[in-house]
Amino acid sequence: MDFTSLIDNLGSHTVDGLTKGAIYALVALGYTLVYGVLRLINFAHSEVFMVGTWTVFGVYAVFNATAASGVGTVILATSVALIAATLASAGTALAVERIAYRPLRKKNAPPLIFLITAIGCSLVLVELFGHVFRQFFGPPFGRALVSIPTLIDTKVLFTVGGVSITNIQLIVIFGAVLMMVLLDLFVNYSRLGRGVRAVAQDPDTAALMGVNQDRVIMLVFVLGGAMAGVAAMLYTLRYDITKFDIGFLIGVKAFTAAVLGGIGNLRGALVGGLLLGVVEVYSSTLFSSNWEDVTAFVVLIAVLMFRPTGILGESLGKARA
Amino acid sequence: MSTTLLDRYATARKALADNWANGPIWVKLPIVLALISFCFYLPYLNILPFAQIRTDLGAGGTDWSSVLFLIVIYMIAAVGLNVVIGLAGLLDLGYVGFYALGAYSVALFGSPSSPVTEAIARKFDLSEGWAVPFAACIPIAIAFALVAGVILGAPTLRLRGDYLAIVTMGFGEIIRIILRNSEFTGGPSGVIGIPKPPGPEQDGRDYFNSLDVHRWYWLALIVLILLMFAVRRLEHSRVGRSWLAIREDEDAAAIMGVPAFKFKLWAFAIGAALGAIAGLLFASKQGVVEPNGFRLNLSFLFVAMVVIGGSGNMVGVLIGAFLITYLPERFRGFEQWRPFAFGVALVAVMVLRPQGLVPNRRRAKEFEDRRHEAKEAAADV
Amino acid sequence: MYSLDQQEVIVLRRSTRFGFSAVALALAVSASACGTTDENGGGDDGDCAATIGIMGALSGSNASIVIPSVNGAKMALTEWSAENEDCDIKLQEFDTEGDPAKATPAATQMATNEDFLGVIGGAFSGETRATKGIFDDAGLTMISQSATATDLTLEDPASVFHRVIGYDDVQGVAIANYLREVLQAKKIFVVDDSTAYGEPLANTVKTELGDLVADSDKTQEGQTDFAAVVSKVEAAAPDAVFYAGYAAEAGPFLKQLRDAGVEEPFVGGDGLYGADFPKAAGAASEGAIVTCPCLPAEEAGGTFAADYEAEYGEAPGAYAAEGYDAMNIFLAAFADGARDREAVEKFVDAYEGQGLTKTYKFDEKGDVAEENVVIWAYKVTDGALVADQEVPK
Amino acid sequence: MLLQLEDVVLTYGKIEALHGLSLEVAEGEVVALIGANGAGKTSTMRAISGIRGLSSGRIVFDGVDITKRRADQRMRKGLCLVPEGRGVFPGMSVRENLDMGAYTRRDKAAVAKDFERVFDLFPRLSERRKQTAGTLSGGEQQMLAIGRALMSRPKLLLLDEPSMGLAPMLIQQIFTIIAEIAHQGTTILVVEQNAQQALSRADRAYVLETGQIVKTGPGQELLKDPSIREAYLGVA
Amino acid sequence: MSELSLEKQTNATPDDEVVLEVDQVTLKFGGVVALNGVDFHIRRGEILGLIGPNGAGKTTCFNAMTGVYAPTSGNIRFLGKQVSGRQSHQITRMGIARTFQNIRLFPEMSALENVLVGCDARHKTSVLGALFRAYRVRPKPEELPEITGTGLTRAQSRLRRATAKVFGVSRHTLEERAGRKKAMELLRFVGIADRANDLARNLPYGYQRRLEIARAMATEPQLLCLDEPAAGFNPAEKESLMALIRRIRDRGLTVLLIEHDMKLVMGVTDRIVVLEFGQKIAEGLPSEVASNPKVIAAYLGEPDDAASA
Repeated sequence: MDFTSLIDNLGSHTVDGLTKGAIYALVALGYTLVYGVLRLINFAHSEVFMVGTWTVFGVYAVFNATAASGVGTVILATSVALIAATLASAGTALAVERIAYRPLRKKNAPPLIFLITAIGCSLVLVELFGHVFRQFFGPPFGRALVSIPTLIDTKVLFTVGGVSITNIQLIVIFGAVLMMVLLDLFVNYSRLGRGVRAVAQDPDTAALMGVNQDRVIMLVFVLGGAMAGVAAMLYTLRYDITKFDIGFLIGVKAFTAAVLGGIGNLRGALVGGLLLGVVEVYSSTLFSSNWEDVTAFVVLIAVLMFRPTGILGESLGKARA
Repeated sequence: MSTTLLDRYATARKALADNWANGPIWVKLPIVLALISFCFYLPYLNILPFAQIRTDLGAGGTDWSSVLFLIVIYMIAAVGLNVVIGLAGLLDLGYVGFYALGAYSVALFGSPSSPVTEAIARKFDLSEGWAVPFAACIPIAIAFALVAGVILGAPTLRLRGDYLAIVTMGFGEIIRIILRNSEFTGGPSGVIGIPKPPGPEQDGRDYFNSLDVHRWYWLALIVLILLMFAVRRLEHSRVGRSWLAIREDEDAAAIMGVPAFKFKLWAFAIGAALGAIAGLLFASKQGVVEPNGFRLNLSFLFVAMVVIGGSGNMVGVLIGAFLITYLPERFRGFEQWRPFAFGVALVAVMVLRPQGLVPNRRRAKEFEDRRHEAKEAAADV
Repeated sequence: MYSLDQQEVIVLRRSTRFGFSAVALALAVSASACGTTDENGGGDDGDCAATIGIMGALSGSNASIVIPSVNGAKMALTEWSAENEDCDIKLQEFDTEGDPAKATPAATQMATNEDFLGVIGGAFSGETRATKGIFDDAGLTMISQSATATDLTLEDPASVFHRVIGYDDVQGVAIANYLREVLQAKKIFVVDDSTAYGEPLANTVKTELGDLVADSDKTQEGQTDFAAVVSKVEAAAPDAVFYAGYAAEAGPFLKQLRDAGVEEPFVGGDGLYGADFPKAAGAASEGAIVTCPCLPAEEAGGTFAADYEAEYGEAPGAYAAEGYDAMNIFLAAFADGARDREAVEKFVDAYEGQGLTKTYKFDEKGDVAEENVVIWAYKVTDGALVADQEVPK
Repeated sequence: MLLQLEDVVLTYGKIEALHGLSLEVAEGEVVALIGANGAGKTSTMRAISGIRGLSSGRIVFDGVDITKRRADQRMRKGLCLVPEGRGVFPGMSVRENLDMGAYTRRDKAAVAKDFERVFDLFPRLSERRKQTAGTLSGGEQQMLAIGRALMSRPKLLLLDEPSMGLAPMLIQQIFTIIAEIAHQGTTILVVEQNAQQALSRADRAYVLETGQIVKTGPGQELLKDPSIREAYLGVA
Repeated sequence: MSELSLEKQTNATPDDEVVLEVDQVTLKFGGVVALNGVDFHIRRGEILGLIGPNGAGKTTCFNAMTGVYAPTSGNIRFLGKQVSGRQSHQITRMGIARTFQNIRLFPEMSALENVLVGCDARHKTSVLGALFRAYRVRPKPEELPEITGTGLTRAQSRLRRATAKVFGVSRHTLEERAGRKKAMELLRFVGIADRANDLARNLPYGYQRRLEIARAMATEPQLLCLDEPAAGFNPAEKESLMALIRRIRDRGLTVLLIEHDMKLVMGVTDRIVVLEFGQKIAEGLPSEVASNPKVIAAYLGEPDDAASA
């Protein structure tokens, strides 16, 4: 137990935690959106994120962008990477829906079946990058960790009350919050977003109002996938790595964050993600990093004991209420 | 009607199941006995073409009896998880935690070199190399699992399905991490010197030794059969009926006088105990345990065994456990392609046959009806 | 609509038919049980034939640490077979995925098949711990290329077990010496990854360093965010950081360390040895030190490194040379006329000779004599591990 | 005929809820469908609106066979159901609920006009347009549900038990509004348990019993039918 | 109809003992008041009708009585014991059973099994008891296995009987056997024994309604609450249901009946309580209630002037 270390650097630990949690939060949105509308846990979402990180890596390789590249290349490469990762993740999410979920939805299968299918999908995606692609394209595909070039060097931007904030931390937190706000605005104020909420609240009545449920479900997967894509971009900026199985742990944590905040609730995902990130960094400081997962799950269980539907309660539809 | 292979399988399976259900006892009993004897004979199976199912034929193949043993261990675990998922309808993603508890119970109490026995021996001034005998480890393991099942279940069983899933998953991880990080469990290296079941000495070796693995397999098989018999008893009593009623409509069941919470807790505890027995046998045969052997994906694997086979149906669950353990061993030649193939197979089986390969009768009907309803509901152009 | 009676009759008739066919099947099965048996495995019993097993994680996320040693062993066999064409020695691979539960069936397979005269492996300590007893019971000699856990030989020795590398304690002492004497560090921060490899290694290093340890921390496998560890390192302001763990975590850790402005020397154990670590850490790995109880290929002399690269298209990875050496010891036994397990065991126990990486002579517990263990420090230079100096033991 | 149901059979699993139901609604009519609980009234509405598919039979709307259309497609054709228990979106504001009614419409100007119309019909909703629908009282929710349906400019408005759980005064009010809507030219099919109200307001009525039509006729006539009076009005 | 009421008067001499007391019960959901100071009681052996328009709070009242909701204020007492605060299954064991308005059977269980779940409420076998079946009892003569009609040969049955006599029978087996017997008897009582082995979901609608009643009766209640048991019935089915309700009362059960069909309510109940908008607006003999102007206004429909309003 290292209380002094935690208290002394509380500010910077909090910022570290928020940075970590911001990525959880973005990934958690995917779980929450799908759960809010379909009431099922899309366990393959973690791999949607993983595909995003590889896409960033691929774009950098195409632009031959490295730490030494000029400002122009860096800006171009990162913006293309952001768009490509968003598209790739959204596309992967959509493909999972079409190939694995839709046939089951048409058969009205119980949730447990979706879970197993999702685990199967995860495995397929993981193995694509971990093995299959390697057979065809060789390295860097495979099981080793892949380092992604650092295009933006970490610099301390400013220091507030002894807490120095780096450019990367700022980009990650700001980017995640921005995406959150955009998604929140979209869901709450656009016509399509209203359709999403309507299906989440009452699918039958939504259909009576002329909402095409299949299209809304596709939209939800695309939105969730896109958020995971952005998360992947921010992740690569912060950690500069990817790996075939990188999604698993983040997926578990993001899902935990979604439940913590109240699965189905967009703002809950943000709250849950940030809280989880901060809790993990605090606990890593107090004990050591090998206890952080225990802390995360204990916090989750404790929260669920007192608030069985998470901090903000569930329901995509009631996001505003 | 297009008679695809799948349809034909479904028809044939149903005909067989119906025949079986209606078969007289004088037919069923010899068949069951013959099947059981066949299972005992399996390690010696050596006549082509039947012997093709052995896993040790090709290059790089592995010992047939050892694979059989592992299959039966996973079958025990799957039968236990089936009580939780298939009978009581609770999604448990942390089942590996109980499996680990069983393994560590026998390791920590039974091994003379474990930190726990050493501490006890020091405290009570016992002789060097003292340890709890194997037989006494069994009740310890079961008790630990029961307690853990209740500790996990009591506060969390009131949660709704998906929340229960994540909480159990967290619980499984918590157990593994505690085992890994703690001094008293031997840390990441685990525990060695786990005791083996006692038995008469043969050819100068212990009865249960590392080379005559078929004896381990027989032992596990006997345990499996006993446990199946026990679970069957529960399933066909008021307990099974209550589980089923809870699964179908918990409120209505409660109003009919079923103490839903109590029975759910029992399901959890029984599942945990079976998982622990599987873990205990595994650890005893293995001789060593380490926390890495109890990762989350083993939990997913257990769930997949139950669901692929057809949750709620004992035979289905056995087949699920068999396929998932056996196929990767049999087709070791594919090496690196195995996980990918497994993923594809998982998706394919679930999409084509969501009720599982050998579904429970009721479940099969339910699926048929659900599909029927879905067809009606989706009045697509 | 049938009447009830009719229905019952039909059911009965059907079930009777079913019954008979089922009984017939059962009879057939039990009859076949008494039938002939067919000897499997076979293998020609010619004078000059044997099989050596090699087991380890050939698939799964840890395969990259194991496959080079398999390749090394294969090379040794190819070279030997070219000179002994009339002999049929096979190298049989067994994939364990690094999982002890999957390793035992493979081990039992080798142990119970008399064709196997030796085993190279296990590659990891966990699977070795789980299978050692099996091989011991069968009297099948093991030579591990990379299992370094101390307890394998010191606490729980098995007569058939040997290894061609120094164990963790030896390495730990050497690392402590390196930190203290070569780097002249006065304050050292020790981090381990809570694995069966990292934790004991870090513990040895900590014990050796004593007061010089400024602070220590633990991470875990799969971790990517090291913010908390980094700030602890910052707070401790050490002269050097030692990391006991694998490349997948060391990469991002080192990167985040450097990002935070910690520029002190970074030292890792043999878990980081191989091409993965510089790749994983990228530019941040420049100048990092990796120790390994393995002789640099160029020091080993001969053409091993070049041959390996020609054969497999990449520089020899971790333990490639150890795999080569282990195989050569078995081949030497065979050349010496050992044709059964007992003879092989006897030969290996008494073996003395110069291998690629060191001079071999096993002590009674199966370890290479401590004076023959060499530990080298490698420095990451331009994204590759370059031998820097031998570490004083 | 605006709407025709021919031999409609609807099943839940293996239970038939409707067996061979036929009815029709002409343009401009107010048709009531009465029957006891469980007689199949709600199932009929679900079949017409497309929430449930049919096992057999045919539904023709505005000259087009819509049997195989999804609910949202039927809605686009001008068929809008106010479901039993109102089915407002509880998490959305009044305004958003009304927006949902106009979900399929792109003509913004006309939609704006319809807002005015709905707020004219239901001044209470106008006062509460920012309030979340879940916090409205039962009567207000019913008004909102009807108003929302009107936002889609339906050719045929289906009302499933609009009086359910409402105080007598409110029931009066709701039926007055329904009469007003009909007066403005919308065709209405209403399912009602309050047979008195329904029959007295309807041009025609069908009596539904165990999934089949057992009687039909002008509302006032059925109101006087002794067997109806006994069974549904409780007056011997 | 007059005939029916005659029979009722002769038959129903309600004890004065109050079985259930609903005392000023108020129930709020958020801001919505579902029940507002509802107050009535049921005496042993009577058939009490609870009527009111849809949404008036009848089912909510049932739910409060069976432990699904806890009242916000007020008390519900059964045989003098507090009901609120207990869990549903405990209330069932106290002796209150109910059916559901929208049938809630266990659809994938057979009719017999559905009733058996109800029987289990009175069974004592625990989980361990079912597992080990070690608690053995000596069966009474009438509890011995039957010789005929068991599907076994006579010799087998005799053997079974003999072993039961000598070694006793586990309590589990005994209970299971008794449960089956009781369940079959109840199925016969409600008139659906011919489909005992069909899955509940495959039963015709009327059978499902009756099965619900049989299942509720299997818990051996003193008070049976029926929630719209005649919904969806045609007149002939309603007639036979009325007869069934009377026979249930004749078995000594007290019945609380929610029903819309006035003919049925008038025909079978001894007393009627009318709810509207969560409040009790009338209580009394059927004839009194039918002529109560408040009731007519709220429920039976306004006089003809409504059309002109």
